[in-house]
Amino acid sequence: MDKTRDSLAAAVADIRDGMTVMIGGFGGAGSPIELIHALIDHGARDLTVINNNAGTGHAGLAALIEQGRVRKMICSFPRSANAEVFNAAYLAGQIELELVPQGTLAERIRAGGAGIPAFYTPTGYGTDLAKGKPQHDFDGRMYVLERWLKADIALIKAEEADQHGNLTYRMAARNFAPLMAMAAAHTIVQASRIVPLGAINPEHVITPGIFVNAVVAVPNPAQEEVLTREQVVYP
Amino acid sequence: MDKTRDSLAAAVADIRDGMTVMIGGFGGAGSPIELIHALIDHGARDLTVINNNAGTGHAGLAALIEQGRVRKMICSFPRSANAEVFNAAYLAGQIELELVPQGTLAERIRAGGAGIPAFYTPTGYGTDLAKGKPQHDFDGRMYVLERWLKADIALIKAEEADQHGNLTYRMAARNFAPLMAMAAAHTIVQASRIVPLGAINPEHVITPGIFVNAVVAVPNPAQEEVLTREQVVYP
Amino acid sequence: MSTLDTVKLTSAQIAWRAAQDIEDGAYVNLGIGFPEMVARFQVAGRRAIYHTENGLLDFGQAPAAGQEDWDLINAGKRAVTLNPGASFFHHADSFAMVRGGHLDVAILGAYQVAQSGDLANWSTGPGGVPAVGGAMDLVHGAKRVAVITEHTTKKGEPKLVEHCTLPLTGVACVTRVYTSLAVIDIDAGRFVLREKLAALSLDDLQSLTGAPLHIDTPLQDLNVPEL
Amino acid sequence: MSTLDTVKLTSAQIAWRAAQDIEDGAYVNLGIGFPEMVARFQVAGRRAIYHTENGLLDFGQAPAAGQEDWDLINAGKRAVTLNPGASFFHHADSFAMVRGGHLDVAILGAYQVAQSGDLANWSTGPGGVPAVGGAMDLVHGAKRVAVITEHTTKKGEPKLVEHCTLPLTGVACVTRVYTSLAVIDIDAGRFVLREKLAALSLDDLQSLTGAPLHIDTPLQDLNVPEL
Repeated sequence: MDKTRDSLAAAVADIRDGMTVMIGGFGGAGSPIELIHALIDHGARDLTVINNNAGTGHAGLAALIEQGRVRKMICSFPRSANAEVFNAAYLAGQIELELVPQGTLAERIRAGGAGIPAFYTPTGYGTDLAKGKPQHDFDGRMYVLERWLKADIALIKAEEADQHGNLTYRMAARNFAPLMAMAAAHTIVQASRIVPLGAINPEHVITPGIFVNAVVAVPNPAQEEVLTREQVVYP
Repeated sequence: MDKTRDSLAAAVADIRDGMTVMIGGFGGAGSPIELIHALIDHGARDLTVINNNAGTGHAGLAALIEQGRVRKMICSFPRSANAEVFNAAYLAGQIELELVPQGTLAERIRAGGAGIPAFYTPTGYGTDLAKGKPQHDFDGRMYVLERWLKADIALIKAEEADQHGNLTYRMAARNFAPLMAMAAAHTIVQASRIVPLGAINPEHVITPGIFVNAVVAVPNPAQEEVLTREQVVYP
Repeated sequence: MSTLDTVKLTSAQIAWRAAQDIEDGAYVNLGIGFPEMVARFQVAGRRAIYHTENGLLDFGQAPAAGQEDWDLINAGKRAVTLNPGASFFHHADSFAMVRGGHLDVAILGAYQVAQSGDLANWSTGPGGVPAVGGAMDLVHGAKRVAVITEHTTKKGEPKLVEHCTLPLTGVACVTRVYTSLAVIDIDAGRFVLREKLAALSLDDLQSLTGAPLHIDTPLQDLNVPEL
Repeated sequence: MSTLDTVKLTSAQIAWRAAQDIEDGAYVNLGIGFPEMVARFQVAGRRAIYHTENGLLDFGQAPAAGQEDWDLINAGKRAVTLNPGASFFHHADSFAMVRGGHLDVAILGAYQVAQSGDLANWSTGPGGVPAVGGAMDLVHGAKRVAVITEHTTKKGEPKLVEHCTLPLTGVACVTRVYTSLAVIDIDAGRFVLREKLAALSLDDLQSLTGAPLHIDTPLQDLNVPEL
């Protein structure tokens, strides 16, 4: 019943080629840099990656793309500042892109975690991003049917974790992480601090351990925004 | 921008006959007894009430029903121990009942708050409670289409509140309250403690103030389970 | 069958048997009433984490009488306590755990279980006040949905049947049934007998069961301690 | 129209004008880029609460240079600070606030706005790397969706049009447009002029607008301070 792992390498050991991997984070906040680098070292390829963005600079998710490991990105906003790696790969036809409105992306992931195979949303109705999707009138307004998103793996950056995988986050680094932890078959967490069972107030747990499979301590995690500004290149 | 109200009577003053009222709580935990009693005193009738249960004893929700104010209950489990008031009203044909599986009830309320007019769920498929509802096959499994639930009013019991309506709850008294606060046009909160703005850690806010319209202090709130055991009758 | 009452398992023994199949680290929901008894028999050295629909994970046993805090209850409205590692969450998150398939095991009571895995456990039909609670969600939630039940009704009628005649809770959802006489899996629309009381012949068991019992693997004795 | 550049509002002035319509206590989402400027001009004595898609309510101004915490950013990935009363939440809750109609106002930029209220602000068409972010959600979320924009493109083409020719962000969603020349409401599929710069004739304004301007109420001057 102890979900802690001794190393990043051990935590990502079961990721296989062709898997779908959700990666927490919005911009640099919440991006699990050390887990992504462990995944690069591990070598899995042909991955489908779900993240709000598509990485910046040359570390973290951008490095995973630069190493040619990502077949397809599902995201809402790949065209960030300093997203040259994704941009180049996309324009060269080396990576597939499924563009999803941000709120629909969040809700599809939540639906995946909550056992809701499909839901109607007003978002995207009448736009190119709703083309080919079923539409329905409810109470005189039109909605688009969206499907759940699930993943084989979620890589998550947390602030505190206990050995059962109960998690807290740090400020706006929370973003997609609680949803992805729900929607992945196997959720791997890097936590700045591993605390004793019971040390997290039950009222303050954001992700209950039921959604978490493996936890590894990364005491002073890198931050994507800082790495990008410092022009860090991985590996 | 100060959402605090001076009295329970002021907090419930705008509730009108015929409204739909969501009332937080699961069993006795989280039932906003003082707000319900203020609603009884206020006099609104012909209400549709959404709650997991249908009250126990002769105080709180049971008293509201006993006073003949509730036209219809939407709930998952009216037949609790000590639910004689609802049982009698129902068997006498004096109150309408829409029975909803508990998880579907929670999800329909969340959908109402999240702008999702309808969603598919496996729950209830093939049962009497899905009769007449659209069904759909996703990936070889059958699901039932369920509609959102919204309300005019939510009555919520919180532990801490600040003047912007940021809320925390007490243990399992949380249950439906955060969802109902989202799904009602006007959310009225009784809080055991009103604390200064900024006193609730932003990481620990459970219901952000955007979902709250009015807050009234009720320092030592009654608990339905205790009232029922003590055979308290209201009014 | 006059000896049935003397050989059949007590409720506690049925609960004990079900508890043996709960793995270390499992996330478990026990239905209201009889299934709650399973928690008493957690196997030594294993740590299961109990989920309750009303927004609480990892609750512990009941507090001493007089020590109840009625804001700390389970779905059966009984007072509980917290284990280290407990967490609170709202109802939508609680049923996301259920419907999203995050529970390892749900153990429920039953009026009837059909050989298809259909379960009827929420209504005995028209009349009275209906109530459903979380049962219809739970049967579509857990990775493994098990039932604990007397093998027959008080009148001696089979509870394991070809087709449920009572209103369904869920379709094709139950995978194992622990009864007062046997342990039976549901596989491909058939009741597959895994264990039965040694004191009971296969013919006797079949006569108390409303649909054919199949045997795929060497049949085990259902051995349960005195409790 | 050579004088247009001398009379038209600056970006700051457009933002100022939009800020005048934000009520005390309003929950507001400002789109990435130009709309973020509106927060600078909050009317004295009013307290708006700013929402950002990445899970933060009631953030404050940017920290001093060197004081940034990059885990505390807004949707534009700029470092922000917290006001007393702030809260964090995950992305599904954040877009529940949006989609569920809990925001009072969303103020967005635009490539084109049609008289129907259709908005195009996410894509200039095929080519390059597409990106949508939260724009398509925001246009269906807030009780009031406003646009701030130059009245024409840099080439002098109308941005207020009969029908959008660029890919849509949303259908019939915009209700008010604050431009460098005027304040225009969208009502029943028409542009309804509310305020215009006094230095500009109605004919000149119409010639810079791609669909008819209607006048329902006494026309006001668009008065904005030097900023």
